[in-house]
Amino acid sequence: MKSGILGLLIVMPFIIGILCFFLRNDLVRRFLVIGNALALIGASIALAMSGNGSFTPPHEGINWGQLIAIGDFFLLAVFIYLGIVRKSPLIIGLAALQTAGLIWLEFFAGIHGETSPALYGDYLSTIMVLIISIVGSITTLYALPYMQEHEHHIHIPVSKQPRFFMYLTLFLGAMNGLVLSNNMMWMYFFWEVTTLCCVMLIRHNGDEEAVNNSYRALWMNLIGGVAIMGGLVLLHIQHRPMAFQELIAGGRYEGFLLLPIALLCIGGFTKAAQMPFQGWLLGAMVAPTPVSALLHSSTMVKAGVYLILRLAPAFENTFVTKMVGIIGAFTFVAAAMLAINQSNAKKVLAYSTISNLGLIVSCAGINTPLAISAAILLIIFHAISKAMLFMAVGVVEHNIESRDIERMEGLLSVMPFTVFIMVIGILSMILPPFGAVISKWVSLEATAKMPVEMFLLVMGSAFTVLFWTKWIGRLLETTPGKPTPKMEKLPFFYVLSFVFLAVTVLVLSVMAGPLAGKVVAPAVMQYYPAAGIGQAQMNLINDAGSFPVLSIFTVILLAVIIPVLYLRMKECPGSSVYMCGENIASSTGTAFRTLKDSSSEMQLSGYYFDHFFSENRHIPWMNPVAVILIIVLIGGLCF
Amino acid sequence: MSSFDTSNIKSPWILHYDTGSCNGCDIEVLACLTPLYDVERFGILNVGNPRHADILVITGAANKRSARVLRNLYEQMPDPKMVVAVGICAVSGGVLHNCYNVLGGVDKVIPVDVYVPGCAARPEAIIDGIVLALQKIPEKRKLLKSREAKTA
Amino acid sequence: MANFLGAVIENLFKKPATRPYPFTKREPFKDARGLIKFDGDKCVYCGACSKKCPAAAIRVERAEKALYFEPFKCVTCGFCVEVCPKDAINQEFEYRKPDYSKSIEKYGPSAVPAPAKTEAPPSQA
Amino acid sequence: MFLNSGNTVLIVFMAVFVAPLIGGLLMGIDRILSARLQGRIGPPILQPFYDMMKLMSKKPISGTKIQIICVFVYLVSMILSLVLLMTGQDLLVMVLVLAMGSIFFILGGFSVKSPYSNIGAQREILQVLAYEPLIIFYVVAIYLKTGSFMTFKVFELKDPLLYSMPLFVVALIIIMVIKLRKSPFDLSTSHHAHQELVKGITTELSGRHLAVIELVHMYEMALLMVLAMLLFATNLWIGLALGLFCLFATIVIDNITARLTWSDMLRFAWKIGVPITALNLAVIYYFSIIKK
Amino acid sequence: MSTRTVIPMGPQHPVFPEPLQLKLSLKDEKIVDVAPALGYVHRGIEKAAEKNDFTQNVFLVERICGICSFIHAVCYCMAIEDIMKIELPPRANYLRVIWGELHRLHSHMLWLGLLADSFGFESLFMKFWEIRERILDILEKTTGARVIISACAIGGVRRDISDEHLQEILTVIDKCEKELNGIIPVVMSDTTVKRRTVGVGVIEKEKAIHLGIVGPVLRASGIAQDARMTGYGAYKYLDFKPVVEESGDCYARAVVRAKETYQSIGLLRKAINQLPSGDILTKYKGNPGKAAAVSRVEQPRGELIYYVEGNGTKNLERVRVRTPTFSNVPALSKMLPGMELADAPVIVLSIDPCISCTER
Amino acid sequence: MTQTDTQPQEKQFPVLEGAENITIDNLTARVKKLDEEGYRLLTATCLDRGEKYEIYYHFDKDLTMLHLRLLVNKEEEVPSLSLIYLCAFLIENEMKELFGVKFSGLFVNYGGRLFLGEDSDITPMLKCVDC
Repeated sequence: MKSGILGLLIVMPFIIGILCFFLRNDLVRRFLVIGNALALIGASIALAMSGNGSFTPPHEGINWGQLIAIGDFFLLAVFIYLGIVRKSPLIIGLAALQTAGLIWLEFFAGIHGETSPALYGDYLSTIMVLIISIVGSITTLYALPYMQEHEHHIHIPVSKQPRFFMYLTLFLGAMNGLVLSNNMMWMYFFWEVTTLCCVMLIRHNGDEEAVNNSYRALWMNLIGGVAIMGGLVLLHIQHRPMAFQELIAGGRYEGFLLLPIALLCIGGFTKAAQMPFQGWLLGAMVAPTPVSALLHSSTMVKAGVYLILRLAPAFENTFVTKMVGIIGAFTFVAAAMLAINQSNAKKVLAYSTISNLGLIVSCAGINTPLAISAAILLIIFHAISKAMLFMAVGVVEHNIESRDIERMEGLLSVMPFTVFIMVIGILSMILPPFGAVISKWVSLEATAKMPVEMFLLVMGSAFTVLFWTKWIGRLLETTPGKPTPKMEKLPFFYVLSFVFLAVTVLVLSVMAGPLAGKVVAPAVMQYYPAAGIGQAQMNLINDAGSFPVLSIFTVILLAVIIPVLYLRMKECPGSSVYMCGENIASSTGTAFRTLKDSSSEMQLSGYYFDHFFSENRHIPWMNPVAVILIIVLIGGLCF
Repeated sequence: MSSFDTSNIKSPWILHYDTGSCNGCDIEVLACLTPLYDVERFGILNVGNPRHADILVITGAANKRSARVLRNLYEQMPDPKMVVAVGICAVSGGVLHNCYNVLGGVDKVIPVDVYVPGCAARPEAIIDGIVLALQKIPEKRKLLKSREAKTA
Repeated sequence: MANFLGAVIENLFKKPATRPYPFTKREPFKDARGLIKFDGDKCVYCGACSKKCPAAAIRVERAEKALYFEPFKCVTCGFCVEVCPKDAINQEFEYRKPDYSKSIEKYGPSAVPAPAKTEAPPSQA
Repeated sequence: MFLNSGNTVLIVFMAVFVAPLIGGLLMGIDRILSARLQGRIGPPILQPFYDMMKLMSKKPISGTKIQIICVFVYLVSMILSLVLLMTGQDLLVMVLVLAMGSIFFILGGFSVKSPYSNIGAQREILQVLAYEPLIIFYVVAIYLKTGSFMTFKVFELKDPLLYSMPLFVVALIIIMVIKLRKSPFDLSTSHHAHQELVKGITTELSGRHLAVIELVHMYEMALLMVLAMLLFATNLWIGLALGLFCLFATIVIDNITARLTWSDMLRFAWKIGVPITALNLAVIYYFSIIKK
Repeated sequence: MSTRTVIPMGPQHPVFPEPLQLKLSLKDEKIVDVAPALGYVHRGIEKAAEKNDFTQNVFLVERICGICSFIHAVCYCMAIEDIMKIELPPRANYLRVIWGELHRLHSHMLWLGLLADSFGFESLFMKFWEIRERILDILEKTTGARVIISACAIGGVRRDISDEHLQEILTVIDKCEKELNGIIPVVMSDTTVKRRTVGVGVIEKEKAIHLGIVGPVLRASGIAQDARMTGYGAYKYLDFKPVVEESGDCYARAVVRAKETYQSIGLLRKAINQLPSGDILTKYKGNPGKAAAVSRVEQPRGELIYYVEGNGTKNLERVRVRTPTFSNVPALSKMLPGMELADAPVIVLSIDPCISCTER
Repeated sequence: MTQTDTQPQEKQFPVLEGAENITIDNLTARVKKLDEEGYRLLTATCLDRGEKYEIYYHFDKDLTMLHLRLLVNKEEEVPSLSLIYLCAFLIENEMKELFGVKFSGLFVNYGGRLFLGEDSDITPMLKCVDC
């Protein structure tokens, strides 16, 4: 039974991916992707039902460890090949370094992945699998109509969809493998698979920018790979187990013994695009939207935070935990600050992702049961909301041919449904009683005793509100007196994914109490003495406070429904807006008379605070600070 | 009088617009707000936004450009609304009667409820004028209601 | 900031400067230029005032022995008082009160009680 | 829990119905006091109620439907946060709900394509940005003293919070200046004629929709009073006096300063407000965490 | 798609007592471009002055601007007197100076109040206007009207000021001076006020002449130009120097005007002390002949120029009025760009705009 | 109205005392020179002289006024001074609007819609023949 489920979760996507590549038929591919999605969702739910436990794949004549090792070498060879093509000594060097480490481990140190159990599905892994399989599958479904439109838009002669869907499904399998691995060598393999998939997906469009950005993603992630390889080598040198469960159970470590764990965390930082590694994720937005949706919500970046969160019990109350907390909090503020100056919707989303990942990392660094709960809640809610937002932006981009937030002005009257979804997505990031804010509440309560992190968190939250609100403001802007817009026509899979995600985020938010009590709390209690979080009736409670989710939800719902009904009964007379008395009746309704009695169209735009928040002004100090923080992290352990 | 009527009388918010006056009446309207006359005693605020205003206080003889603005402002005021023409220019054009760009009196553009004479109209006269306008409000509200009942 | 703090606190404990206008009215100043009154009996209907009025508020019908005065056109400059050869025009100290409508006053020899409000449209002088 | 105690219904009733009356009266006092500081007599004390009644009776010329919905949500979240505060619930949740109200208010301003409403909304976000950290620090300071985010714990303390958080009185005054939109930070909208943005964020609201905003202001006033009272929870009368003192200080500041720009506001809130509160927070932190 | 905001500011805008439209292009809140639109107050008074009897015109030109009405009348009368070669009695000259300076005094206080209002300093606005009311009262006592005093006539003045009233003027200006001493420092040294005025809307000395600015704005840019120094009326007997500031920003303009209120008070004292007795009006006969005259005086806002040409009839051939604001408006397009939206009201008010003057 | 009406037009109009005559051709050069000497442009006055416009340019330096008198046919274009004195653009726009004077090289052109609206009569300041 279990092996079947795990097979479905990890191996099946690989097979279906390869099938997608070779069976170049639209209908077949469609069938395969839908089947894959259904199977993944089913398997992940089945996994969740079956409870946690370890699993080592049966030998049955296959040496899985060797297979993984071969895979590793193959991947590294691919990276070196890419480096040679690019003529980039950096990439070649980084890949070579890893190869050297791997050769040493495989041939000289003599470990062959015998650590057992190789796979271990605890609560945290199960939650991750659920997110990856459900949100990720929904993204693949969304990609079906999207890629059709996309290829129509960019006019390419031969469809590259087979390749695209291969990597997309591979990605899901690799992610599932990554979060389920107990054996670190296995984890390393899946880690590199996600890197490869990510790089290939970023360069999908094949234009110069895409290729450049894919190489940037490659070398940045290879740094993470090197850090992980370094960590593994060190672990081996220190004669310590190369399995997560044993490492965590091994008790507290001090000083030099923490170094491998710190290196693994740095690997996590690169994947989670923490500063100074944020560049690759920003560059990744050149890829088609489903890729962004996937990278930012359920896969790739989540691998990074997962790794840190997984290791968190191992570095509780140490120097590492302090630094991880600060690095995360710093990223949280810095990315939120940079997002303010962006008008490119995808870039705003990217910075917001970086920022949120920073918060999750920071929570992992705070490393109290409550903070870990906050981190897990955030991973869940962020995945759903972000996927929704990216998908909506993708649809909008196809419709208005732009990702510029300024171009989305008044979009409500053109694409009411998509905008509605987008607004729900954004509100779910910033407003109570939605999940992301509940998580933020938990994290704030968790940090209350940590002044530095708390300060950074408060500032970051304020910036977050600023850039999101600005964005919704642009979307909702309407001219009074215009008739109520009709819903736009969208492909079935779009509507399906939108509605599914929107309903999920709503339901999970309402159910935040049970979610925290029944799902998150056990995951925390597995490694910590207490859950830190609980539920009373439908409310979320912790030691310090309580969040009356249901009552707030009810009241807010009423506050929306009552005026809606009132407005339905009473049609409000539309009229022109106030423009100092010089408004004129025009087709747009927003023109005013000005000099020479001519009419001039009023223009409104959001604020971008070039002077305060521009990248040019802040990146030059933010990146060095982040590098210094990481150096301090390593240095503090070495000396 | 209903309590709504009372509140309408006790809280008149004014919007001042100059349609081409010499400034004399404008500064007298402003002077009404200052400590010596302090019309806030009667709840009067100068709101500067037609959407919030109850009483439109107009100074100046209305030329063609400002007539257009005046119409817009008047339309953007919510009912019941009152118009007070302050100063001889706004009442009838006065000394500007033979200027080529003057329409001569605000009542050529929008209906005026109270005429406040004077060149420039004294703050006392302006207060008197607003009080006169307020006295007319219950009547206006009644008229408005009956009109609404008819259209419904 | 401190500069003004004293001033506002002083204001707080001082009697407000406000004149309680509609409740207590100030006596108008002597020689204030207020509303214009005509004396229909003294007037010889020469039309001097009408010619000099900068606001064209006075119309004199010599034949009719009538003087039409539009108080809502009058700018109370007092020029008519200056030019009147017979001292038939009197400027009072009180200002003219606001009204719902623009009235016209007609003056004539005392046979006609003056001032009388008429609705006769003024000729476009 | 605290909610189930017998007088909860009474407290909720107070929060929903009595609080706006008190808030309105305070607004009336505010206006009279402002007038007196300017050497005027000022309006009757019930003026805010007259204003609201009048606005209720007027025929609204609406902006957009979304704005009206937003205004209602603003009202409801303001009431909700007051209820949360007065029933002794989680302070941080209260702050988040309060922020939600402000965000909806801002969205309302954005939702109508009108120049001044839009710029007012942009500035309102900046105002939220300026005071939000201060409120959260206030809440965190209370947490450090009581060990809980629940408001009712404040009432279980022996010593009033004021003794250990004196600098937060300054923070409260800054919050009040910004929240009540008083000079020097009356940037987004102002009750009196506004010189830059006409009526800023409320420009397009009229009639009863504007009355809702007035009502929100009344609740807001009451909420700020209750927040101030927390500083002296052992004797609520002294707490109230403290709140009134803050209000008075706010009004005086309103009358002795010119309006500054939004960048000045951010600078002031972050370079003066935040360090002051952070200093107080650090002292509390030292004594309550490190020393123990 | 530009990320610019293009909005109208005015004609109806609470900060402008008079209608004027600025079409502002903003980036965030920074003004990048500005286009002033006029014409909301244009009446055509120059043409009406050709249609009127030249004696009626005294009342007409007064109503070009209600704040400095008397000074308009003085300038017009000076031009007519020049054409008709009328010599004024000395007392009339002094009385013109007294009323003129009273006008300057109330106008400057009004302006200081409006400036305070433009940056939202409500109580300061109230205070200035409270003091200003004293001047209006004394104007009403001496001439019979508060704002448009109609005291000037061709050949002199229409009313005399009694000794009793002269004494009252002295006591009133003493009182005003005392009260101003309390609040002028607020304008000059208050932190928040300086924050809003220093370095805002700068016009450098070199640019000043080409931008054509006049009056206090010009003096604030470091050029000592005051038409009163030509010595018209009784100014030649009153020794004084123009107030000059160097920095050319809104703060300098405020300081110039603040100092000028004191200067006016000083001039009033001197004029009242030196006031000769005698006639107040020179009688004249006939109509202005075929001649042209240019007269100029200093208004509170700057120099005012009249060109009057007679044609031998009671009507005039041409009356041309060049008002100070008309000269100052072009400078707005140089002052505003680069400033914040919040500075726009302050900058516009810093030139003390009198749109009714500008457009006539 | 009076007996002067019958006399030929040219000689009828008075000339401002001390005004310096100038033509279209040397206007710009003269004004440039004045600018170098530090004169301020006060204003310009336009008069309708039947067939011609008479334009006075008033300058000032140290409280001494200097007037330039320009007589120009109504069809002729007058060079704009707005490139020498920026402030001239408003004065010239006003003349253009109220009198119909044609200017070349106007810095900011309000197109005859500075003061008057689109529904107003044009050039209202010209002496009208019928009235």
